[in-house]
Amino acid sequence: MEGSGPVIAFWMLAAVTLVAAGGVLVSRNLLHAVLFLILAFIGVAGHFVLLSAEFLAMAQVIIYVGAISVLVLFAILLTPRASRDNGETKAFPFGALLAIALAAVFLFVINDTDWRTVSESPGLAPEALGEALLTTWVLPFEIASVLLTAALVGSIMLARTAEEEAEDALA
Amino acid sequence: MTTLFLASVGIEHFLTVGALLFCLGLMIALGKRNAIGVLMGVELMLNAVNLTLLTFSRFSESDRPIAGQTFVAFIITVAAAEAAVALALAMSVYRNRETVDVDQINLLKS
Amino acid sequence: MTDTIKSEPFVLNIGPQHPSTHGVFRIKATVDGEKVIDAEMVMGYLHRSMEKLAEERTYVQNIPFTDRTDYLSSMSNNLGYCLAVEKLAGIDVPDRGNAIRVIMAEFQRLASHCMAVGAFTNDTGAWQTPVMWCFREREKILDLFEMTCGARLTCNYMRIGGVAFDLPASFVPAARKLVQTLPGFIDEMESLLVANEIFIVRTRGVGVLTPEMATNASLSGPMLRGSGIAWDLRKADSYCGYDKYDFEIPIGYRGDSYDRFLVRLEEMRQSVKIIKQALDGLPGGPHSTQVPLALRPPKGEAYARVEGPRGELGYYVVSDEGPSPHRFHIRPPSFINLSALKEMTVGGSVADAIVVLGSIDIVVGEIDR
Amino acid sequence: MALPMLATDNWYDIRDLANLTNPLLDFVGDNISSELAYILGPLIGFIASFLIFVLPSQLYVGVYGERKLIGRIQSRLGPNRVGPFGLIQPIADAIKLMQKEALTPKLGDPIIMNLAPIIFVAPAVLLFAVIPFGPNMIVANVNVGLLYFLAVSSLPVLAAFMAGWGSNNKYSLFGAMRIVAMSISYEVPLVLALLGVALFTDSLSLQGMVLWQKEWDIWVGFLMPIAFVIYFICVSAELNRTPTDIAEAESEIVAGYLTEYSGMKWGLFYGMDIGYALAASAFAATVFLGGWSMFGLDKFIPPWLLLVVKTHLFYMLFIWTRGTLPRLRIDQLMAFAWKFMLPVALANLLLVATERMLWVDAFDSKQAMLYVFMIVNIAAAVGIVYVWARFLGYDPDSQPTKARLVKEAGGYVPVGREVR
Amino acid sequence: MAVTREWSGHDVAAAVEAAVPGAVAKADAVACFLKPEHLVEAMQALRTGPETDFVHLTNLCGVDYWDHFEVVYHIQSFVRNQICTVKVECWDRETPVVPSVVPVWHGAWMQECEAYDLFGIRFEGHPNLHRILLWDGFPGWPLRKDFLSMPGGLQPGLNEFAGTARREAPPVRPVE
Repeated sequence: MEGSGPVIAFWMLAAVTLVAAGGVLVSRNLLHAVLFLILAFIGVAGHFVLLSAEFLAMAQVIIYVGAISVLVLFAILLTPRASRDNGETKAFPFGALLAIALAAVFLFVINDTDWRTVSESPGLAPEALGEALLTTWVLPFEIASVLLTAALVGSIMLARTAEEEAEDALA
Repeated sequence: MTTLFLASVGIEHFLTVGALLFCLGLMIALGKRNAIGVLMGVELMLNAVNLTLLTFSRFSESDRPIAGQTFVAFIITVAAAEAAVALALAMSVYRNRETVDVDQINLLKS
Repeated sequence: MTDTIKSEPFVLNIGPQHPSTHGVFRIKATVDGEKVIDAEMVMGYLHRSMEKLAEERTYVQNIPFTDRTDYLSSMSNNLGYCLAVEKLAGIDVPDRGNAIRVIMAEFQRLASHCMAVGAFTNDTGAWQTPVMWCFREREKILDLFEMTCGARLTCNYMRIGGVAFDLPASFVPAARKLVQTLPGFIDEMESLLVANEIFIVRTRGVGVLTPEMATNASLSGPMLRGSGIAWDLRKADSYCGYDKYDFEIPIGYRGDSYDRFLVRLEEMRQSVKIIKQALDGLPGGPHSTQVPLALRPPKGEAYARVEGPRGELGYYVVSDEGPSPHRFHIRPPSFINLSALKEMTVGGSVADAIVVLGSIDIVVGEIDR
Repeated sequence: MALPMLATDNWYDIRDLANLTNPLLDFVGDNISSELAYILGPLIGFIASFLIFVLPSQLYVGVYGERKLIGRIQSRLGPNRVGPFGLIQPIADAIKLMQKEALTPKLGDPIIMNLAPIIFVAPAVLLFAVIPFGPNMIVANVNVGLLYFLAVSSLPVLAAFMAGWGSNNKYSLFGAMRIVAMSISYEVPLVLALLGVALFTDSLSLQGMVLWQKEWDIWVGFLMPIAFVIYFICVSAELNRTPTDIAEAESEIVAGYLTEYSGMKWGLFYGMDIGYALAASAFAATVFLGGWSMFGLDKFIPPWLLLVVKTHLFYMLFIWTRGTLPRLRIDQLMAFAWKFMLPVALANLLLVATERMLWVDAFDSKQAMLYVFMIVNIAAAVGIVYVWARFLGYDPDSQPTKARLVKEAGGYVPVGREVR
Repeated sequence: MAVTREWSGHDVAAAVEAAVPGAVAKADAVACFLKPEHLVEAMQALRTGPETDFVHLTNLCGVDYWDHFEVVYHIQSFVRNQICTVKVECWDRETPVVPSVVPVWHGAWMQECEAYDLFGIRFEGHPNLHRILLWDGFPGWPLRKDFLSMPGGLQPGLNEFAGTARREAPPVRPVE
């Protein structure tokens, strides 16, 4: 990927994404963490645009920013103030060590491997994705839709209180 | 890496961002006390994986580059379902245990 | 499994300064999410100790005080107080005085219901349009008041033994012209709101009062009639010669906020009907009997009430043969209509509580006196 | 996609302002290094679109027009003091707002609270990037313009939530909770309605949709009336306009998430509310009302003027509903979205998909068939809505609209025993 | 001409005596005076009796007659279109106590609070008796005739309540 535009964009997006992810890690207020998370999501969506996957970038914004993080915000609102602390467990140092070791391995592999790359974008239009989803990958597509329905019903059942169940049983 | 690292962006750069994002997510997921915080870490990890998949789809030599994008679409779908279920679980746990602290959710411990 | 815990209940102060409390009135609502689980009224921000002040002033000097209790229906307040003192002192009012009193009281009812309907629809969220329309019509009525007694809001027009001045010559034609146009306005309001689907779902079944509840809670006026109880003091205890006029009592079906709204709209029609008859049969003669300025009624007590716009407006006056009342008590309809507020709001949402409060049609000056 | 150009593409042809800006951009591209062009390009586009569309309409047709029109609806005059016909009133308001003190509650979250108006403003401007104002007048001709619009329009919800949270006020929190709950619900039927449009016009780009409507001489709004109405309802819910303005319901929760805001911070929210409404109107004009095309009329009238006029006509609908309708309760709004609009949107999608298949395969893309479909769809819209409303138990004539009348005073009168 | 029938005190007394013997203290042309100990019982009888049927408590207020308080109840019937006046006397000026009629009419709830607020009459059995118009800690009972001549020379007006005089020696403590 040549040219100064994409390069500048990449560095800015990378900085935003990683700083935001770090913000999720360090912020003690759970709500601030969610706002950082949203920023990280938007940064990742920007990367998707750079990788010429506009459709997925938009889907990322709609689903992650518009739905999932809003859902998280809602869950935070419904739990009381006492459990809005975003502190670390006792196991945090071990987790951090593991993650840093993993990062070292990743970086080594990334830099050591000789990737066989193409220089120009394959130029995938949204139509191609749709066609792939409904021809080659139609079985996973259907399974995913079933999964979504099951998750919807399941989460409604999980989040309902006994009181509401009793009301529904009466109705 | 023929050109200067800063002046041109290639597969390595995107992979590096993905890897770092994954590790940050892992750190959050392993280290946070709040169940919702853990969920945020998992979401970040999924995003990192998405980024990596799209990078390969864009840069790798392949006869079917669309496969990477298809995978990402599925992951986004599954992540949405996972987030909904996880948050419903957190709510349910909170209702019954009055806490979402993963250290204190130890029902299986006698 | 422990008991299920819902989200934290917290206290929401609706008022004292709130767009929908119609003055400085406060509801301390304990809410669980959007659901109201407890409601406590806090009032007295506008308390002016009128009952105490009235014990130091003569009977005639007390008339302006009654203007300022329910500042949206001062004519009715004047009328109720004058009736009480007349009952106490045994004074008769000439026919023309009675007819003028009826015309004024009914115009005041129209003006007050204009405000009630407009403010109620504003509480349901119809952003100011019905209010403005109602204001437009109310202004015309207040113009008539200004023409008669020089004041628009605090009229101070009724006197013990009649009214303060005779009607000006231009009043009757102007009133006739207004009465011709008012039914059209009421139709307009109806077409805007009555069949409006959103308005119906917002008010139907909200704040339901059974007839038993309404009776038990001492409610009166449109609140009582909305619950299906046919009780109108103009019919039941026809003061001021109300039995001469042909009108009907509108009553509701189920006692919800929508019924109260319908009752108010229909009462406006009936008021127009009464005014038409009163204007047609306006008798001649004096408008007032001569009453000594320093009135000293005989020892005793009197309780007189009129059907004010908000309900039964009673005045209880005790005389000890002095120049001022020994005890002067107002039975304020909006104060007592609030008795059922808790029953109506608990269990509904915050939005419903606002609608219920709007349907009660409180005037804080009257609650706190 | 090759764009059909206008008769001339001379720079002085004001029917397409792109003719004017393109030579300028070419000049910039030739003489200035490409790094600077990346910065200058968006800047020029931003300023141009702001001057052409956002600023004038926002101030003079958005604020002034709304206040004037709603004044007429409420039988009053509206602004008439500042300048001729009160035309300078919006500027006077802005000056007044800037002079006011911007308060921050002591116990609030100052960072979040002050950040919220800024985050609220950005998407409103970004939304106009994909709206085509003419054959060449489009800031970013993204091939997923529809998705872009949906994605960006989901951002202000977050800003509203931040505003409500940062204020540390119970009314604000109520407003935040309501707007978050509502935006999730109303996104679903909205997307389903727009899916039908994308299906029929075979495009996810807004320019593509306009060109389709121009090619077949039909407006999608008439072809899919259900989608049009659902779009209007959903978008008015997301924009917090009456009858669905529960997030800042004035009579219930004072001003919702705006309760604690003052001065220009509040002014940004207020102004950008109108900005979003205008963006949504421009989107509706583009997708449903033919955009800059007008049955060949766009050869003579500047296309961008057509779009602006259509936008403001659609925006008038928002003002009209705001001036006339009461507000719904939140549970009723939710029930309406899930129980009524979602099934109707699904039925519409099924219908449209079937027609699209028939149109291409059986009728070989005949234009006349589109008009047949239009009539069928309008009939079907009435039918579907009627049947589904009846199924849900809605009976418009069952409600009494007049109080009962009795002649004599007495006790309780059971229903049906009144004397007329 | 429909006019509400106003029962004289003697009629009410007869009706009460028939239902609850010994509940009437005295009766005059206007009102029937009930004994406080039988008040709730007698009111219940007036409310439910087929002849009386006084289902609606219209008005409740206190009156200060210098040496004693009276609580006045105006109760009416919708179906029979009649109204009557019932009173209770209370001779204890220091701690006046009257039984509450909230069990009979819910509408007495706020009116009794108001009478307590302004006269200091305590209503025994009221679920939540509190000062409804004035604030808690307001010195004295303003509608009493001797409110202005209270020990300590208390005069009406804001200065008196907000100043230092009240803090040093509050003239009359509220009952609660």
